[in-house]
Amino acid sequence: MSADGLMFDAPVADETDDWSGPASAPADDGALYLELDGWEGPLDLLLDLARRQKVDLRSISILSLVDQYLDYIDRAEALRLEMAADYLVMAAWLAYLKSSLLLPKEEQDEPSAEELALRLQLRLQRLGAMRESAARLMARDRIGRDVFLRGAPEGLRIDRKTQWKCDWYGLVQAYGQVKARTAPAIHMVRERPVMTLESALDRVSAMLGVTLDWMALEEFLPPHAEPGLRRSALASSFVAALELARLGKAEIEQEATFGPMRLRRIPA
Amino acid sequence: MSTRPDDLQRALEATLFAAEEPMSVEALAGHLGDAEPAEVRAALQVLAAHYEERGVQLVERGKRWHFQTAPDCAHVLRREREQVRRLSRAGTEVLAIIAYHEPVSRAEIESIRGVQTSGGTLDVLMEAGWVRVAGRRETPGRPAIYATTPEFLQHFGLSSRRDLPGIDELRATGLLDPVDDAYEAMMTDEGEVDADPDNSPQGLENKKDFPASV
Amino acid sequence: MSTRPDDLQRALEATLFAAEEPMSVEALAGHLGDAEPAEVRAALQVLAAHYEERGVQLVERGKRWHFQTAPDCAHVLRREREQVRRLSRAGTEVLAIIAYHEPVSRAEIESIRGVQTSGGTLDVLMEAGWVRVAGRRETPGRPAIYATTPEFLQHFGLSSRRDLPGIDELRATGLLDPVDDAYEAMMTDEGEVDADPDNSPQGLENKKDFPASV
Repeated sequence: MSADGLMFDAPVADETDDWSGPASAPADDGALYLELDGWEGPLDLLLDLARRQKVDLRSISILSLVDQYLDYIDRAEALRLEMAADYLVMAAWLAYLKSSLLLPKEEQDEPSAEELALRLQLRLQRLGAMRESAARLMARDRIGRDVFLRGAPEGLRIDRKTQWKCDWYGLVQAYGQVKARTAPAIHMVRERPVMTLESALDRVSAMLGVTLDWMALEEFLPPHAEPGLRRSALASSFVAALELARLGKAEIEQEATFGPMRLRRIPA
Repeated sequence: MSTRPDDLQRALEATLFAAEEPMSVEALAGHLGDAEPAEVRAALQVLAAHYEERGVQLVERGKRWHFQTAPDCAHVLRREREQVRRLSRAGTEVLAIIAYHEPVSRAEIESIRGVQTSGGTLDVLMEAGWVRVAGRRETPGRPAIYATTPEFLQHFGLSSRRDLPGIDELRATGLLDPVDDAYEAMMTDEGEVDADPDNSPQGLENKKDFPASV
Repeated sequence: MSTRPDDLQRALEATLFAAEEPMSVEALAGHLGDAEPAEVRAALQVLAAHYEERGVQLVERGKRWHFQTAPDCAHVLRREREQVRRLSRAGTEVLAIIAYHEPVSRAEIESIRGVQTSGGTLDVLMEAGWVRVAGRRETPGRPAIYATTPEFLQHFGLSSRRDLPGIDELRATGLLDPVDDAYEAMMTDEGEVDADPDNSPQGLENKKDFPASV
């Protein structure tokens, strides 16, 4: 085998028992099996044919390789074997390549036949390199075939243990909240400053007695009351005004909805 | 003491290493084809001596040989990994109730908390080593009663349960603040705890908390 | 060469003997608790040297360490333990292409082989645990790209991909470069020899290049 690993004169098939397919068939007499099932496509068949030239892939004769391929396909066809389209397409392309190679250079199309031939050669080299690498890889000391792992390893075990975390404050606070949450609830209404209906009645009647003019309802409210008391007084004074109107002691006037409400005494 | 092993010794090492079961001298000799049992026995002795001081040893048990890890290395086969986890809200409450009221039955805990308590919560507290079953209440059904352990006092830095603050002290420090605020704070807390998928037992209980305590 | 192993060495021996999977230096250091990775690495080197001449060896494969029987003891073990997976020819070639070119897309594999690769071939390699999808190529269609796994290195006894047989030569001779690049390189090299300007390579000619390039 050459230093750059491109020669295939050493039979690859001997290197590994993992290798199946045509490469493992006796290859010395050049008698190929006339079937295509064994090849991984036309390039694989070409590579196999190239290997039979027993020269470095860089110095194979593309022309004779083409001849061999076409001859092989002819014979396979003569045997009426089922031909995969890929192989026939390759045959047609190689026939074209061959005719181009035989033409004088100036009559060739672009790309030149030499370029196509060189590219084909490069491809064969790459596939050849991978084929050989695959064989060398399979021949390594493989686990389960050449080297073995421990038959009955004890195994490593990791026991996870939880360390619970809780601090004193959390504990005491939780208890406080349980107690607070479940303590019997006592509802107490806060004492609020209010003006009762009675005192509003007294206050409104008394103030109505002073004048016969219309007075706005707000004027009946205690002037310096804090807001809470003022709202209570407003409500009570309103009800007082209605009550006085019902008793015929006062009349009420409102010019617009939500407008100011005024009242005045009805003289007895 | 260690010289380069000969071929028989190396073959025995490889065979016993790869074997799935201990092997007798006869089985080994048969396996190796042309080896005499006496030679095999001698080679095994040499190997056993070589491995004596190593982390792996070659031992004979009931006339069959195998490799095993050295007894003093057994701890490397089983490792404990500790994981710190915050006790859930429900767990904390149950622990507090046991601490303040022990010994206490599960039904009593539930009546104090106002919610059902999942068995998982008590399990966690017992696993943590803070709570133990302290006997059975001599009432119908003989329910188990729970109490705290010395580890509980130690963990919380208490010399005795009397060190726990009384109700009056709790009130003074605001820990008995109006129910609404505390309840709201609790719900916020629970939300965080629920996010932990490992907390599912407590998580389920949290759901129960809602209707029971409204 | 063999002195009494220290505690770390013994613990590592025991751990790797007992382990069901190869272990990285970090995993070993973590398992042993308070060991420094650098110390672990040094101890592993000492152990590997000790076992080098024995029937069982300590090897590093893809940054993970394990014990295995010595390759030259294969003959005593092989007879009853033929358990290695047989790969088809397509499988071996695809595996080699992935290993030497990784990461590589299916189209790239096919352009080297000149034939379509059946989905089953890649499946077999992935099922064996030797190949995995290593992401997607950021080109139109975003094809999946494939690479080998640590199990691949382990199975084929490679410390790293640099150990692949002949990879340096293949790289040096350009045999791992695509045909287009190789062709271009040749044209540049031979510029003086072949002065024909018509020979300048054009990337688009690929399609004409070869009928089987799928």
